[in-house]
Amino acid sequence: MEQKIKNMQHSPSVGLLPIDLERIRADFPILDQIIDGNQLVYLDNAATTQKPRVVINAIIEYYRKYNANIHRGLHYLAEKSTEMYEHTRIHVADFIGGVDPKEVIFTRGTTEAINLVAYTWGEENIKEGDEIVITEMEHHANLVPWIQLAKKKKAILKRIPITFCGHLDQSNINEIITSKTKLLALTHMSNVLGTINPVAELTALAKKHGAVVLADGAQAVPHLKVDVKSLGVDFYAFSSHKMLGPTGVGILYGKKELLEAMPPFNMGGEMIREVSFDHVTWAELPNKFEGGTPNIADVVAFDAALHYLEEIGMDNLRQHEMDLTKYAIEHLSAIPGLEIQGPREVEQRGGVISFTDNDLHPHDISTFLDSKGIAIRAGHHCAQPLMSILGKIATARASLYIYNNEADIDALVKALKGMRRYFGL
Amino acid sequence: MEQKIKNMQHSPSVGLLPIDLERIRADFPILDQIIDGNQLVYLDNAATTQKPRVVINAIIEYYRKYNANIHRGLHYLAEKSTEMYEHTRIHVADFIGGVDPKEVIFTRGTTEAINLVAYTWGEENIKEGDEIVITEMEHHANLVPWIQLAKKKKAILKRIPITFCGHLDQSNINEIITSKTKLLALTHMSNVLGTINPVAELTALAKKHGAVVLADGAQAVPHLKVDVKSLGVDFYAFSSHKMLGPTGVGILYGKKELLEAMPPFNMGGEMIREVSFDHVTWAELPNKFEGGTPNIADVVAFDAALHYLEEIGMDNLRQHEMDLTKYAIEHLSAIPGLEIQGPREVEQRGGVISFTDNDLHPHDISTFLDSKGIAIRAGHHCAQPLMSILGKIATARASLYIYNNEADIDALVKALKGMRRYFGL
Amino acid sequence: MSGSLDEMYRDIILDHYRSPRGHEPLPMADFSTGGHNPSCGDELKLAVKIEDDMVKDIYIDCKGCAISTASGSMLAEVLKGKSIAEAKKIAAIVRGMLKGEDVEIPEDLGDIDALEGVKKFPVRIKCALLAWVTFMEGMENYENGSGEATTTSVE
Amino acid sequence: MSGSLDEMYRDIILDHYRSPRGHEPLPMADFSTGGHNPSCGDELKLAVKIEDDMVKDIYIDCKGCAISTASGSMLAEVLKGKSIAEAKKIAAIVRGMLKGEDVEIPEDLGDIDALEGVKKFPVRIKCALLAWVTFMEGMENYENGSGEATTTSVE
Ligand SMILES: Cc1ncc(COP(=O)(O)O)c(C=O)c1O
Ligand SMILES: Cc1ncc(COP(=O)(O)O)c(C=O)c1O
Repeated sequence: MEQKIKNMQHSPSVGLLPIDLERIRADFPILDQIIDGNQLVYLDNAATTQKPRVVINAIIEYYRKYNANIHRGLHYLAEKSTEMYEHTRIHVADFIGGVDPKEVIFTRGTTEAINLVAYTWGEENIKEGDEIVITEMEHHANLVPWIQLAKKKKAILKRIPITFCGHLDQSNINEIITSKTKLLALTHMSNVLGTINPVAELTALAKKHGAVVLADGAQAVPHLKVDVKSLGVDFYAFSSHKMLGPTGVGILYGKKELLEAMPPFNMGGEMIREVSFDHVTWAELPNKFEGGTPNIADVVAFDAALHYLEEIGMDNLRQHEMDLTKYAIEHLSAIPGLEIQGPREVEQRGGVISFTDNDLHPHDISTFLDSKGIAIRAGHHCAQPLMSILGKIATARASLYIYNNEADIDALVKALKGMRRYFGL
Repeated sequence: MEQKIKNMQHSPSVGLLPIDLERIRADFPILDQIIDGNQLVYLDNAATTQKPRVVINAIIEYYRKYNANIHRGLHYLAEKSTEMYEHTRIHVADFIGGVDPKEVIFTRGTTEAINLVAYTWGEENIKEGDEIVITEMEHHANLVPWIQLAKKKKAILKRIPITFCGHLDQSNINEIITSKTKLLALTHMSNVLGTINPVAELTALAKKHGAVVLADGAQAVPHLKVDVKSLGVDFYAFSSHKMLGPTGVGILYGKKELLEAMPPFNMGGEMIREVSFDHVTWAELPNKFEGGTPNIADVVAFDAALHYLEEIGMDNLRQHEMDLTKYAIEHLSAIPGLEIQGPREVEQRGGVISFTDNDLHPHDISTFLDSKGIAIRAGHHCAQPLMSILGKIATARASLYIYNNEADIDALVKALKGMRRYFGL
Repeated sequence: MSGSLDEMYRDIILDHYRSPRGHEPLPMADFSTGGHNPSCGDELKLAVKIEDDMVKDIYIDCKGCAISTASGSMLAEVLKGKSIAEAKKIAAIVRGMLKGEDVEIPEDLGDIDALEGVKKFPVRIKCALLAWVTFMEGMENYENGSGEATTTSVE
Repeated sequence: MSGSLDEMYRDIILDHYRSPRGHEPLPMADFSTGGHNPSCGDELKLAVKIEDDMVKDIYIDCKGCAISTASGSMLAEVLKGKSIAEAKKIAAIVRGMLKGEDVEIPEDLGDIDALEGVKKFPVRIKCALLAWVTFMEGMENYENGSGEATTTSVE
């Protein structure tokens, strides 16, 4: 640990940043873990991120001082917890560019947020012959709901292909996005290639044809400053657990007019206005989409994660990740037999670095790295169709976040060099 | 606090129990709260319960030592967190009577669990003219999904009425549950009346007619020893947050044959087997119903809640609540102007005590009690149709759990006596 | 709780609650309407007699909590005898005040500023609002010539 | 990780991985079948030549990790020359062993007990299983007279 921090201080690329990486690392208790004699090197951030002490403490504090069910209570704890829960909503609305808090719906995660749209807006608006446009780099969460909806409604699923460099291939875009397009569903940042997609541009095109646009921001909001209004999208989904917050919390942003016109999703308490045995009317936004007791404690604690990110500054975070991604790509590229997926230019990508070895299966890579305390992910990353397009059965993926440093990359690179020797290659 | 514990020790009804109430209370940090100069008296347990230190600590420990995304990871943290997550599933399966862990699906709560069944089993199996039987005492969570499904499918919603004493009125049961019944959806314990319904008996009748049975166990599992197999139900739903566990976790138990035949619900990562752009196959149980990153930390911590309840013993817990409910009903009944809903016999009810004042609105009661540090709930308790049947616009509701003692009841009774004076009645 | 009990249940409020004004039936009303607060179950009936562009008389009956009952009673007391224009202005002011807008309560409105204590109890604000928004909506319908009784809801 | 690296990647495993047996094409196979592990992407082709109720020859090609490749290679080595009955018995034993059942590996199975190290890595067990369950299913189809090639999946 000591050693690593020293390395950091000597590193010009990161040392120039207005962030104090040593202090940041100290905020994450798990990073001190020794696993089988190795210091943990956590490079599986695209799967989920670690939590700073302030987030963990917010959960503790909530349960120790404020826990109650929200919205209907007329007692102190219920008032406090409602206020805290709604405070996070306001904070989220602000964090994604200053939308109306009524447009912020809490879900379990990105997956539920997208399914909510499919089950409500999709169910009512997609008709036979309509076209749904997705991209070839979608995560299953932004793919399977649309495949199934298209099948059910006899709609047509069209896709924007990718180039060899891992960008969206827009050469035939005007044949793909047309007046038949009812929905464009695309990821803001790929969880396999790291590619940052031109969401604003494609949204403008889709809007010209009157389509609705949903962007999957699971990998974008944690790493980029996102302003959903300037993107112009109708729906935007992301997950707390990928941005320092607790598991079990996701966000669906939706434009008010659309949300108001949609039928509700999970039905039960809090989302109704009046119920008789033969007629039900719905509550106003956002309650209409939050039936049942929500994940109150974790929504409350997510506020602390947003604060933490704001304190660092999303621009500083992005700069740090660009520097580190550049460093990583440079050093990984120098390893014989290793192939890196996705764009090379760090301006066009995030810190998700998928790679393969000519001879070794990603699972063996991952198991080997694990024996050195290095956590990466290996597999199809919930993007099976993309794997076949890349011609890979799987990839290994190292993914960065704000607390990673050059020492982490050095450890990865060193281990990968030793790996081929271990397997006798 | 001191004072209260002393009272407890002098109380014969509770003093005889094999539980150490003083120790139990000390396990719940929030109970020490002083609110506006008053010691917190928490009697809103039917809304949500407080959390013992072991549950809070389990969350902390998870985030400090094990946090990772589950199922696909090949590194130490991912293996550990998967193991812990799946361990809770095995524990839940055991807790509800020893079912196959594959039959245990994690959801956000009871509401989502019931909606899952409505969106999947209901969508595929309810046809025009079919009958869905519910009871007049259902929570909106076990009512609105069926009202809407019946409307959509042109099915018929029939209801089992309640008697004046708050029991299900079975006098015409053979006209209500018939060969046309496709689904019987009923609550195991009412969250307004406290009534414990004869689920096994009604399930047997419904099964004779080939119907599927779903029981809402949100208020039952926390307070009674429940064995879903001996109840004979097909589906059973409950929430972690009402039984000492974290918010954001619910359970759907479902019989394997049914779950296997059902289409999936939230679609995305982890719930698929193979995905191509035009075809998707589903993962095996239980993954098929857990698309996306689940609420990992809180599922892991729910295990600690189950352990805690097991250590107390569900029979001891039930005995304590019966004693305390008896004590409460006795003392509340003696207050002039107060009317108590639901059965009188504690063997037939749980510790949910709804009451009204002839002259005061439940909201004024609740606000007044709050000024004395006493947390109860007032309103329709997400059971609007039941309110109209009771002829009430709302009720006040005090609800008990394992950490409540006679001092809590004494404080409630004393405050209620002062209340009428305050309002000049 | 956020405010002290006596801040909300001021003596004036309790007085209106115990002996609500405007309880005399108004058989020849020019319009009658209803209000409803689904989350509380509160229900309110309102009838208004208009003469020479004046609110000649008001009947109000609230099946609700102390706050909504008192608020309705105050409405009956204050608006009776006012011109339609004045009555509408006052209702708008009270609604604004309860919603936390920056409005000033004219001195001559008597008891109404007692409702300000409710603002400290966010969950109860809709109770205080019910009568006022029901009146405003009823009046609007009346002026638009729609004679139908509607139900106004607050949430 | 739950076990040490060398426990899984024993020398025998690495040897089978680097030079897998059963790689010679088998044009006159009596049945051929495929295996698939969707969560890993691993894919396996298997062809078997039967003569006089004996597993005369085996072709196996695995596009997968070291474990699934080595496991398939071991299968080819061990089952070649065995009677159908024996081969089926051995495959069932290996499957049972990997699934944590209480089975004993006969001594004469040579390298196969090297697969036991995989049990300490729960996520990798299905890699080791793939070849064996694919063989079992293929054989069953062959014996039932269904000549069609199927795909066996492990999850
Ligand atoms: C009987 C009953 N059913 C269902 C629910 C809904 O549970 P949840 O809000 O945890 O989804 C509740 C609790 O509010 C309940 O009391
Ligand atoms: C691009 C992308 N979309 C969607 C998801 C799904 O998010 P969650 O599992 O939090 O629902 C993920 C993460 O796994 C992702 O990377």
